[in-house]
Amino acid sequence: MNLLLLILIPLLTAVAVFMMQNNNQVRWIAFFGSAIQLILSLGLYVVYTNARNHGDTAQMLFEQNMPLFKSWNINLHLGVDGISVAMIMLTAFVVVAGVLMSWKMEKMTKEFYFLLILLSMGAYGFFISLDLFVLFFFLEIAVIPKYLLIGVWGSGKKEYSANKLALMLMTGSALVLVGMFILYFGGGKSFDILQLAQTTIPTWTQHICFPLLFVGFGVFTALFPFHTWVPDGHSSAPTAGSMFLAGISMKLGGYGCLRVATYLLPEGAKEYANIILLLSAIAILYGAFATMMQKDLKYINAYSSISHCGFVLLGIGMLTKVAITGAIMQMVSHGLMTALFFAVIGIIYERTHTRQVNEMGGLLKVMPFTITLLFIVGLCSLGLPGLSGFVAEMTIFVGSWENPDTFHRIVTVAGCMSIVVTAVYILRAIGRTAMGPLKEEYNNLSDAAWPEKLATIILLVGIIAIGVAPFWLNDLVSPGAELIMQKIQMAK
Amino acid sequence: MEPGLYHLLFISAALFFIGVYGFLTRRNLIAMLMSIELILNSVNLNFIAFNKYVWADKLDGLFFTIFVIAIAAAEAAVAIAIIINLTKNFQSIDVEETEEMKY
Amino acid sequence: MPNATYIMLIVLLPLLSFLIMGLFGRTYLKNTAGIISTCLSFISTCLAFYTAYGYFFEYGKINGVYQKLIPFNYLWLAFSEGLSINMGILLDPITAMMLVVVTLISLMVHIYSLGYLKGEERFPTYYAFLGLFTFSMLGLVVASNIFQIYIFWELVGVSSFLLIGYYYEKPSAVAACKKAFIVTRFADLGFLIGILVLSFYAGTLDFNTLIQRLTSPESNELKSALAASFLGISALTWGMILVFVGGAGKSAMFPLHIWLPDAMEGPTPVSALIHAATMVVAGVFLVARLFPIFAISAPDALEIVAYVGAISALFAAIIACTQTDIKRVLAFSTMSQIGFMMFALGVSKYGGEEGLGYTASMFHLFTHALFKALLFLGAGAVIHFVHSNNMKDMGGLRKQLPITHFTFLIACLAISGVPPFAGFFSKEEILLAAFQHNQTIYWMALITSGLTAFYMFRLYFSIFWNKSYHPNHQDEHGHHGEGGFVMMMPLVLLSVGACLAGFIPFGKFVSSDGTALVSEFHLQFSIAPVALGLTGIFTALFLYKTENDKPDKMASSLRALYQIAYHKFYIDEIYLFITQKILFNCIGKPAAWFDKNVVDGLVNATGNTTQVLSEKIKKIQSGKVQEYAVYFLVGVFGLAMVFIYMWK
Amino acid sequence: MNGANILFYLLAAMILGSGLLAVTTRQLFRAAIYLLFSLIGMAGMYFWLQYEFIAAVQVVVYVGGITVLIIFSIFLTQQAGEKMLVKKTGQQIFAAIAAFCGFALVMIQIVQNNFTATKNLSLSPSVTNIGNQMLGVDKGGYALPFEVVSILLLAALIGSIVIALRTPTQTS
Repeated sequence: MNLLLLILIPLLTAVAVFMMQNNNQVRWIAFFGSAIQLILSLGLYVVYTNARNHGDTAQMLFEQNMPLFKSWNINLHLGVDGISVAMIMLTAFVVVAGVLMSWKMEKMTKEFYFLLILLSMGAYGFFISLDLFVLFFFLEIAVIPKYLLIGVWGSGKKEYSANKLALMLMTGSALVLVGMFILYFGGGKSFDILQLAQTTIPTWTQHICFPLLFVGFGVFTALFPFHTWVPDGHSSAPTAGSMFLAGISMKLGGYGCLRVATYLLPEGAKEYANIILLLSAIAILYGAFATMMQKDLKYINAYSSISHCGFVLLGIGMLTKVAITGAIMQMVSHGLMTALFFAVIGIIYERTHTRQVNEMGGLLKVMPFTITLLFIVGLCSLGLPGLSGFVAEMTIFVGSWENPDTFHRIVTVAGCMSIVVTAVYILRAIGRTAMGPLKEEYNNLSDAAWPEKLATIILLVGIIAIGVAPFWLNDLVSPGAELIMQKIQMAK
Repeated sequence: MEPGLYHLLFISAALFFIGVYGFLTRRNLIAMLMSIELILNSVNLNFIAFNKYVWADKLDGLFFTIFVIAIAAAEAAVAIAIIINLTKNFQSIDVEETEEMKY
Repeated sequence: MPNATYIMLIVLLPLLSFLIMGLFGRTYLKNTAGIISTCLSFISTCLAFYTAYGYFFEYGKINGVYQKLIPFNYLWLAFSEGLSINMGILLDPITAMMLVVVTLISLMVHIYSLGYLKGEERFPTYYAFLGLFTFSMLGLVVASNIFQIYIFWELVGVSSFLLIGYYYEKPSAVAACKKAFIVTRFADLGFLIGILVLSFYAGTLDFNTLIQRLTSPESNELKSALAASFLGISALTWGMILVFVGGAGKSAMFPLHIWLPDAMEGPTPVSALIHAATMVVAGVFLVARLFPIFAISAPDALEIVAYVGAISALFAAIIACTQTDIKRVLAFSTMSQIGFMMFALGVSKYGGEEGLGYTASMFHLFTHALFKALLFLGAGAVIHFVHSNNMKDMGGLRKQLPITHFTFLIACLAISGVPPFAGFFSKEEILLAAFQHNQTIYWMALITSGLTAFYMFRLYFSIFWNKSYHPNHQDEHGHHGEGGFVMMMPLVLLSVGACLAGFIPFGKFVSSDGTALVSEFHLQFSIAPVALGLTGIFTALFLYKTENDKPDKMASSLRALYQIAYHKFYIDEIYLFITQKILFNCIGKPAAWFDKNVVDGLVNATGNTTQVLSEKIKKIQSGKVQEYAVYFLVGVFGLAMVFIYMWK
Repeated sequence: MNGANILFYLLAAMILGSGLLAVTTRQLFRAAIYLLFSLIGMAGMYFWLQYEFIAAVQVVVYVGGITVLIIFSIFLTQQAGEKMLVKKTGQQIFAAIAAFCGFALVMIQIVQNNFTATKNLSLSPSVTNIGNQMLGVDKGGYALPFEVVSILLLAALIGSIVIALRTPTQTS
C-alpha cells in the first residue's frame, strides 16, 4: 500500500473543494473525499494486519524514503506501525464525522471545508512520517487551519480564543523545533526517527531534548499547566472544529510525546518520568474538579478532555508496556468519544441556541436520538464497560500498577479517583440537560437530521467496536508499545 | 609634506562625516539630499585614491566611481521627484512634518 | 458436561432483548415490546433451570464435591502475559443458584410490568433497560474473571441508574439516579483498586487461579501479598477490604447505603428486581465468590465484613420502624436482610461444618430474593391501586385487594422468620452460625430479627387493616382492581416459592467448599428468635391493627430517638455536607477559580506583557528619517567596533 | 612645497571648506552653491590625481547635472531668501559629536593600517583603456554592469516622471 495516498487524497479533495462552484458540490466532494479516506484507512488496517499475520516483522511497514533536501539529510520517509494505523483510523473517523456535522455550514462553505480537509491532511501526514522534519512540517499544517477555523467560523470570544490557541500551540511547536535541532546536532545529524533510534544519543542531549520535545508536544495534548487553550479553543470553535481539535490535534501531541520524545530519548524519559506523572495526575484530578464547576456544555467537555488527556500522559509516564498501550488506546478512545460529545453538543446547540446546562432540561423528550447519544457518550466518558473509555482507562491502571513503589501507587490511585469525579460531573451535565421537566420553549425542537445522524453513528460504531471488542486494538498497538518499552529498558 | 594616500583618505573621511553631520542636522529634504551627495563624493574619492595609490595596475576603482556617479544621478532624479511630490501633498519638505510612515 | 451454548444463551437472550427494544422498539414495537421481551426472558429462565438442574444433579458433582467448571472462556483483552480479561463462564453452585434466581425474578418482573406499566409512553425503552439489566446481572454471576465481574458490575450499576431515572421528568428521580450511580461508583473505586492490588500480587485475574494462588499456603504469590504491608496491614487484607468496599456499595451496606432508599423513585417492578432481589445482593455474591481468600488468607477482612453486615442489619431495621413510605420501609428492610447475609458470610469459616454461615448466607439470599420480590410486587399492586407511596393514604385494603393481601401476608411471615415459611429456615441457619462464632453479632442479629417482624407487620397492618379505605374522589379514571392476571400471576408464583423454598435442603447443594453440608434443625435454638419474632408481630398488631393514637404517643415519648431514626441517623445530611461543602466548595470551586485566574491569568499576562512591550518598542518606528539614520549609524559603528576590536 | 602640493592643499581646503559651509548655512540656495564649489573642488582633485576622465564626468554629471537639478528643485519648492529651520541645539551637538567620533574611529583605523602599493606595472587611466574595459565582455569587463546601470537610469527617469506627475491626493 502506498502511504502517499493518505496525503494525496486529502490534498486532491482540498483542491477539488476549492474548484467547486456551489455549496452542495463542495459538501459532497468533501464527504466523498473523506469517505474514501476512511475506506482507505480501514483498508490500511486490513492490509497491515495481514502483513503482520504473514510474519512481516519489520518495525515499520510500507516504508518509502525519498530525499527532500540532501545537505540537511531531510527525507520524505513514510511508514506505519500499529500505533500509526490506529491513529490514522481515528483521524479518518473523526474527519468523516466532522465533514458531515458541518453540512449546514452556510458561511464561506468552500473555505471552511478546504481548511477542514487541509487540517486532516496535516494529521495524516504527521502520523505516517518517520522523519522529524517532515513530521514537524505536517504538525504545522495541522495547526494553522485551526486558527482560521476558530477565528472565522467560531462563536463567542472567538478572536481571543483563536489567538490564544494559535500562540500556545505555536509555542509548543517552537519548543519541538528547538528540541528537534538539538537532537539533530547531538545525535548523528539525522532527522530520521528510525536512524535516531539506532544511534546512541548522549545523555546530556537526552536530558536537554526530552523536556523540550515532551513539553512542546505536551502543549498539544493539554499538559498541565499548558492546557488553558483547551477550554477556550474548544468552546469557541465551530462544531467540526471542536471535533477536530479534541479528536485529532490533541492526539498529535500524545503521539509526538510517545513516538518522538519517549521513543527517541528513553534516558530523558526515565529522568523526567516522575515529573510527568505528577503533572498528569494533577491534570487528571484538577481537570475533573474544574469540570464540576462548569456550566457550559462545551466547557464541560473541554475540561474533561484535559482530565482524559491526562490519562494519556500518565500512561506514557508510567513507562510500562501495558500503560503505554493503554495510553494509545486512550488516545483513540478519547478522540472518538470527545468528537462524538462535541457533535452531540453541536446538535443540541443548533436547536436550543444555548449551551448552558441550566437553561436546558428534559430534552430527552423532544430529541431522543441525540440525547441517547449524549447518554452513551457521557457514559463512555465516565468509563462504562462496553464503550471505549473503560478499556483504555483500565489498561492504563493495570499498567500503572505494575510499578511497585509508593509514588506510582499514589499517582495511580489519584488517577483512579477521577473516575468518581468524572461520574459526578457527567451525571450533573446529563441530568441537567436531558432529564427533568422540559421547558416550554423547547417543545418543538426537532431531532438530529440525517448528516448528523450519520456522523454520530460513524463515531459511535468506533466507540462500540473498541469497547465491545478491545482485543483488535490491543493487538494492533501493543507491539509498537513493546518496541518503545524495549528502548526504555535498554536505556540506563 | 608630499600629499599621498593618507591625505586623500583624510579628506574623504572628513567629507564623509561632514555629510553625515549634515544629514543628521538638516530638516530640509533638499539639504539632506545635498549631504548625501557629499557622502557619495567622499566615497568616490576613496575609490580613486585607492585605485591610484594601491592598485595602480587596475581600473576597477575608477569604474566603481563611474557607476556611483551614474547611480547618484539616478538617485538625485528620483529624490527630486519625490520631493516635488511631497511639496504638492504636504506643502512642506520639512522631515519633521512629514512623518506619516510610522508605527 | 455443561452446554456452554445454553449458558451463553441465558446471558445473551436478555441482551438481544435490549438490542431489539433499544434499536427498533420506539418505532416498530410500541405494543409488542413487552411480549417479545417476556418471551425471551422466559426462554432464558427455562435454560437457567435446565442448566441448574444439570449442574446440581448430573455433571456438577465429582467425588461428592461440586466442581468449578469453566465451559467457556474467551480472551477479551490481554494486558500482559499473566493478566488478561477473559469473558468466560464459571459454573459452580452459587452461579447455578444465582442464574435461577436472576432469571426467575426477572421473568416475574417482566410479566408483572406488562400490567403495571401498561400504556406507558416509553414501554419499549423500559423493557430494553430491563433486558440490559438482566444481561449485566447474568454476566456478573457467570463471570470467570475478576475483571469480568467488574465490567458487569459497572453495567448493572448503569442499568440501575437508567431504570431509577426512568421517570426522568421527575426531579426527585433524576437526583436519585445520580445519587445511586455516584455512590456505587465511589464504592467501585475501592473495588477497582482492590482488583489492582490482588492482580498485582497474584499475577492473574482469573478467579480459579486467583483463589488457588492466594489460598494455598506454600504459594509465592500469597507470601508476597502477605509480606507487603501498608499502614501495618498486609497488602492482601487491603485488597480484600477494598474489594469488599465495592461489594458494600452495591449491596447498600452502612455507610454506603444512602442511595438505596432514594432508588425507590424507579418504577416498583424495577425496585423488586434490582433493588431487592438481584443487584443489591451482588456484593454478597462477590464476597461469596472470593470467600476462600477471605476465610483462609484474610480473616481480618472477613471480620470487617461481619461487623459491617451486622451493623447495617440493625441500623436499617431501626430506621425501617419509623418510615412512612412503604417502598422505603421495604428498602431499609432489604438493607437489613442483606446485612444478615453479609455477616453470615463474615462469621463463617471455610469448609465443612464451620462453613455453615456461607451456606446460610446463600440460602438466605435465595429465599430473600423470593419473598422480597414478592413484597415489592405486592407493594406495587398497592401503589398501583391507591396512587401513593405513603402509608397514611392506605388502610383497610384487604377488601379491595384480596390476592395481594394474602400474598403480602405470606411474604411478611416469611421475612419475619415464622415457621414454616422460607425465611425461617435461612434465618435460623444464619443465627446459628452467628451464635457459634460470634456472640456479639448474634445478639445484634437477634434484636434485628425482632425488629424485622415488628416493622413488617406494622407495614402490613397499616396497609391492609387500620382505618377503612376511602378511595380518593379524583380517581375517577381509576382502573380499580388488582391489575389483572399478569400482575397477580407473579405474586402467586412467588408466594408459593416463599412458602416452600425453605424446605430445600440447601446445604447439600451450596457450601463453602463444594461438599454437602447437612444442616441440622435445632428446635431449642429456634425458640428465642421465633418468640422474639412473634413478639414483634403482636406488638405491631396491638399498635396498628386499628386506627388509634398509640403509635403517635409512643413516637412522642421516644421523641429524640424517633426523630433520629426517622431522619435515617442524618447520614444523608452528612454526605450532603461532605459533597456540597467540601467537594464542591473546597475543591471544585477553587480548582475552577485557579484555572480561570492563575493558570489562564499567567497565559494572559504573557500576552499582555508582550503587547505592552511592543507598544513601547514600536515608538522607535517614529517616521523620522534622521532618527533611523542615527540608529543605522550606531549599528554600523557598533558592528565595526565589534569586528575591529573583538574579532581580532 | 612645490606648486602641485600647494594646489592639492588648496583643493582640499576648497572641498572641505565649502562642504562644511554647505551643511551649515541656513540659506538653502547658498548651501547649493557651496555644494557646487565642493563638487568642483572634487573635480579638481581628480585632475590633480590625473584621472582626467573621472574629473570630466564629475564636472558634467555633478556640477552640470545634479547641482542644477537641486537648484531647480529649490526654486520649485522654496520661497526665495527664506531661512531654513534648524534642529535643536542638543541634536546638533549630538550629531557633531557622533560625526566626530566616527571620523576619529575611521582615522585611527586608517593611520594604524599600512597600505602597501602593488608592485605591478601601473595601468594608465586613459580613455582608451577605460573604454576597452568598460565595454569588454571578457574577464574583468564591465559590459554587464554598464548595461544594468543604463537600465537603472532609464527606470529612474521614468520613475521620477511618474512620481512627480502623480496628482496630489487630498489626504494630509
